[in-house]
Amino acid sequence: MAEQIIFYILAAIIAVFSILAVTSKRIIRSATYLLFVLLATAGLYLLLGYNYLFAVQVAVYAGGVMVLFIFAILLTNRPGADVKSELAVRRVVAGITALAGVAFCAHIIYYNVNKVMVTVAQSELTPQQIGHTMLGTDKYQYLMPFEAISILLLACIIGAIMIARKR
Amino acid sequence: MQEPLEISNLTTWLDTTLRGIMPSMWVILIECVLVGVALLAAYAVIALILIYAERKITAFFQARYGPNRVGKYGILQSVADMIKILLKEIVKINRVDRFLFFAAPFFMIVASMLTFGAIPFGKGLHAVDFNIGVLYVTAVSSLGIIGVLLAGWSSNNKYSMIGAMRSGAQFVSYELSAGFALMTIVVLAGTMQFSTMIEGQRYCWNLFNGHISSMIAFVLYLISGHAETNRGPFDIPEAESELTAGYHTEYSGLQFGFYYLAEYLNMFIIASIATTVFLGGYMPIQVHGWEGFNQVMTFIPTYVWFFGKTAVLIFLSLWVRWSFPRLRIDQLLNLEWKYLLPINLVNIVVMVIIVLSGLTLTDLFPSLF
Amino acid sequence: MSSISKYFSGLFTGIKSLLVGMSVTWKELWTKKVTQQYPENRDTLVISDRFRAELTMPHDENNEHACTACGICEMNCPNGTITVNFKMVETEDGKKKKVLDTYKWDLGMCTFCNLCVLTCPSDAIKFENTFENAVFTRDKLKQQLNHEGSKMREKKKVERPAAPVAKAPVVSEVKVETPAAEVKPAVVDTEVKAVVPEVEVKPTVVDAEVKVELPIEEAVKADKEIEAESKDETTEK
Amino acid sequence: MEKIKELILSTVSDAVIEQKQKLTVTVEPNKLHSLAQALRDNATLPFDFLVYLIGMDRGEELGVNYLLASSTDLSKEIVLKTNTADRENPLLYSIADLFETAQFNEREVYALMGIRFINNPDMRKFFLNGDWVGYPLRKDYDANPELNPLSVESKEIIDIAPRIMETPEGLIEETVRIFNDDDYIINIGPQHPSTHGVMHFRTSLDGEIVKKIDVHSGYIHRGIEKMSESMMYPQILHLTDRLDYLSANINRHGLCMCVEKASQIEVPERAQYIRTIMDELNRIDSHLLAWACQTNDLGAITAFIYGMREREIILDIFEKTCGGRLIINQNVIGGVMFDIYADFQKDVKAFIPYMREKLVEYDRFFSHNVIALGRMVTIGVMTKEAAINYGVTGPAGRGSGWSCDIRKHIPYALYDKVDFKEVIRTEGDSYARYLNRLDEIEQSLHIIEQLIDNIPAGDIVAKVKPIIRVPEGEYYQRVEACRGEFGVFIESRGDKFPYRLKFRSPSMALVSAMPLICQNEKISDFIGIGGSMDYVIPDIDR
Repeated sequence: MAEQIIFYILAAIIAVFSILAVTSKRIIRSATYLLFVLLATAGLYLLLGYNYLFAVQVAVYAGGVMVLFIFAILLTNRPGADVKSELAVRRVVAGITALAGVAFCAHIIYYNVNKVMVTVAQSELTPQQIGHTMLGTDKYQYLMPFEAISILLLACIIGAIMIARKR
Repeated sequence: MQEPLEISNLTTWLDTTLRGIMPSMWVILIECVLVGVALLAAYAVIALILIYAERKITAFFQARYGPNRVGKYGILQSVADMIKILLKEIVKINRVDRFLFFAAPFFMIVASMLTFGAIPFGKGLHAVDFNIGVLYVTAVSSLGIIGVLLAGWSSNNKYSMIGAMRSGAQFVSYELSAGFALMTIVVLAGTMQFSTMIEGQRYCWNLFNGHISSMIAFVLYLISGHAETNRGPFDIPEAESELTAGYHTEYSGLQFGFYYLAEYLNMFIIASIATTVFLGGYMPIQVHGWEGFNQVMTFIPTYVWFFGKTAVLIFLSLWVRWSFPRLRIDQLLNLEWKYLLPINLVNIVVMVIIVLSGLTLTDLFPSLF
Repeated sequence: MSSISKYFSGLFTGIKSLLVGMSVTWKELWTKKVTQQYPENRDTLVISDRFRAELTMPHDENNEHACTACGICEMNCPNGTITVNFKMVETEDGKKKKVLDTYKWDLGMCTFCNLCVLTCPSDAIKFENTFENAVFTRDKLKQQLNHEGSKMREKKKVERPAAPVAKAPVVSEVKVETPAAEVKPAVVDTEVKAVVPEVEVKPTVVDAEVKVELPIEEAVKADKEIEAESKDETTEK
Repeated sequence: MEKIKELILSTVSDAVIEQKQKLTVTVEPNKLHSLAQALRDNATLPFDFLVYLIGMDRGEELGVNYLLASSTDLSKEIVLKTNTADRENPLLYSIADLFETAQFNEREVYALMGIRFINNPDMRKFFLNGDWVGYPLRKDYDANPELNPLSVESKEIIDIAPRIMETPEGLIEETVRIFNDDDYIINIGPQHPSTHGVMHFRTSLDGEIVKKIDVHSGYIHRGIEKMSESMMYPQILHLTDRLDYLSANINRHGLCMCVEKASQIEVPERAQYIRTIMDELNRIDSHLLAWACQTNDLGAITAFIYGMREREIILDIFEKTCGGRLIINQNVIGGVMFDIYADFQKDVKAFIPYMREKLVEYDRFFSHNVIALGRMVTIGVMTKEAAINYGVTGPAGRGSGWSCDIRKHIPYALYDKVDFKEVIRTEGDSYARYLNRLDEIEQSLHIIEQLIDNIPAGDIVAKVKPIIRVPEGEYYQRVEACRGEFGVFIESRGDKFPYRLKFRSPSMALVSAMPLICQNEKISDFIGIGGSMDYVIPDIDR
């Protein structure tokens, strides 16, 4: 009961702030709204008992949004001042596209919701388990993707350094 | 009961009585509210005490007396300040981004409150005991920086803006070091949960258990934690002599009060996490085999141990703060990226080796611990 | 290699310098504090005798002062702090004589340069070290220095024969009605002055010379006007 | 000096050379620049230090006096004079390209005397707003307050500088912009914790790096020079204390000496001793405050209070001696106002070892601190040439390796009788200036030590007429104030008021060098450099 109430609150927050994030004309406000969305998502994880995922969500995305802020501050002069409204035609087209997307997703969710329902295991995952899964080589363990991502990130860091040094 | 002065006695008694007279759902609700109120009250009271302590200790470092007019030895000074701050007008600033301007202090205060909730103040004085406690604390406390950035941006003030940019750079850097230092100890303790971590330090603090590596991690954590609280010599986002008040230049009244409160609480949080992770938290000093001694030590309530250890670290932080000049931004980043981070990375590897090859004190001298 | 050793030596000397700095603050933590606890230490507070806090006109037990209303202090004051109002009184032998009516001093304008005291030919005014001058309104900073019903001391003229207007100062009738009660504050005044140190060596040269130049009083009057003009100018800013 | 005369005549044949108090050369406005250049570039004895630049209202004519000194020997001085009869639109030639220090001084002359300088790249009024009506230091200035009403509205800052440039086609009046459109400009001041007063630096930044600084001053300009023209000499004295209030006694000493020399008043020996001791105490007091403020600017608030604590002891000695703590009113024309008190020697002698002990503590606490070193070493480097060119004297000038101590070059009071070292460092950075101050405290202690036991008995003040009339002429007296060379210029027409009085303020030179040495430093270092230069604003805003 209580959990359901909290879920609906979080869901509402996610919905409202998602819309605000894409409609706001000020980049830094958009970033803030996005942050709210991410935090509410983290709240959902907490609700499900995924503590680790919650903490990672907050740490990574709060940190990520912070970087967004910095870029926003660095890159914009007077935020939102120069943004022009789109043409009416374009707006309509965009609206239809968005609605089509929503309908598509709704369709999939509606027809598959019963199948997914049962598969969620409601047991507490310890950090140890997560760690072993991350760095294990068995079935349903993720050493390969983990390492692949780390190499990708390393490449990104080197790339960033190269770009920074060019200046 | 062995420890008559523990507050946990009271809480258990309260819990059992409540459960006796009403259904468990109501009990949980009431207990949630009680815990929340207690945490909020503790938050405010600790901040007030810290503010007083800092002013007094600072004064003594500076060959002054500090506040000594309001109440005996000025003990009511911070209460008076609090009342003043509550009554002060919130000045309206022209052309600010109002929503963000008002939201910013809340980020700050909410982040520090969320972290505050996870701190084990004593046996049974632990609101939430996550199995990922260390990670949680690191994650949640990083939200505070958003408050600083937003404040700096939305204030429509160039000093604030520079302060915000500086704090962004500073926070990104030092969060790394603080995290790595904590992870070093996680490697040693084998857990991220505060309660088990404290239990594991019954006879040997983590600070000593991993000897060299732990001590380095301790110092690194203190330095980077100190930097995260934006206090001198790392107070470059505020930098009084350069940016007047940095990111909170434009704030007044209660909004400024939030920043003020959060700054002190962050200092407390950093000290208490260091206490919990390195100095055995609320665990009394116990020596293996000395039963009489242990008995006496256990008689002192755990929360006294906790606050005592934390106070020592806070004093250390004040001592550092009032001894050094402020770093410049490039010195600050140099310190992090050229000194703290490499040392940290090496240190974490050393710690892994120590743990794996059984070189920790508890492994070397199992009879002592 | 050298860069590596530099890195570590830099690290260690840096840490050492920081620890030395901290040892200094640690020592200072326990040193005696020197802050004055002002209202509490009022009884023991020593204010230098020469401290210039308030201009006063010493009155003796007969409620008499030494001011001849010559106006030299007023002329010398760079800020127009002093206003000497005098009136002409006819003496017994029929001569007209200047007597001090009111001696006004505005603390708020005073820069405590001591010129008035230095140039006073009859030592009628002096600075006291009573430093607690805080008041709530600016008006209260404007003080009248001569006491109600006071008059000029006549004995003085023997010691200082050249005191300019003191040619035949006989007690004028106007002030005889001074009530006895008025005398009391004057007594208190002199007691305070008993504290004045013997070390105080006042350069007496200046007033010795004043006598010579005094006839130019009229000329100086004109100067005063010029001064007044310049004062206007500065106060506007 | 004969060679110099030859040089002058060979450069400008119609120059009028007179031997007054100083060698005085009067030239036509258009010849001045070439003469100044010849003197500056003179190889054997370069006159490359512009001591003062004074706008003069000579009655019919407006003019400017320049005092050039040689940086190698400060006692070698030449006064240059030039005049223009045009009172409506007076134009003279700028020497700002030869002596950078002339830049601000010429702007000051424009604001107060209305003379504009051809070829000065930035001819805005210094001290005054551009829309000020009238030129205050002119004798015919209309001080009617209605002309310049007090405004409580904030005024827009206009970053556009008018100037008059000389081109082959003739003179052209044009305007230049101080900043670009996309500059990120931040105001350091007028209210800012680290400007040491009401100073205003318009600073354009590139991230954290200072690109350009534009100095605005005059927020507390009190027109002391104008006020002095209607005050008798003893009355002016109390204003000198209010210029650079931290070297109040030394400033006053300067004015007293100027008048004493002009009217040939012999100062008693005892007074000389007291003056010298008080000057040195004042210097220690000022350097302590400078040290304290610099550490505070660098963020070490604790050090600030230590400095203030030691300073308090000196202030107590001042208070007991002459009844003032900051504005001490000690010197009068002909001597000193108050004799020393009974325990003076005892107090001072107790202070000397105490201060030495504290200097060691300062060293331990701050001078070797790794953070402090990073904030000061190689930061804000000023070369010796720049120091001379900008007229930066005092500890800052000596930090750049320029021997510019007036006490050594032109000894006054008892400085030729005592043994002390002129502290010179060649690095020219903040740290050199910082250490110079601490070393100068030590030297001052040494001077006091030599004098304190030998104060002779006697008068403390010479016999002086109550109304002092300075004989007709122009007089200039230089003293070594805490921040550099302080000078008093008096033009007397035999009256009891000066006809024109001008103070050479060391702080103005210090501030004029700020844009140069802060360029490309971080904003934090800009504050730190300001602390190391240690300017005092009321000294600039006379």
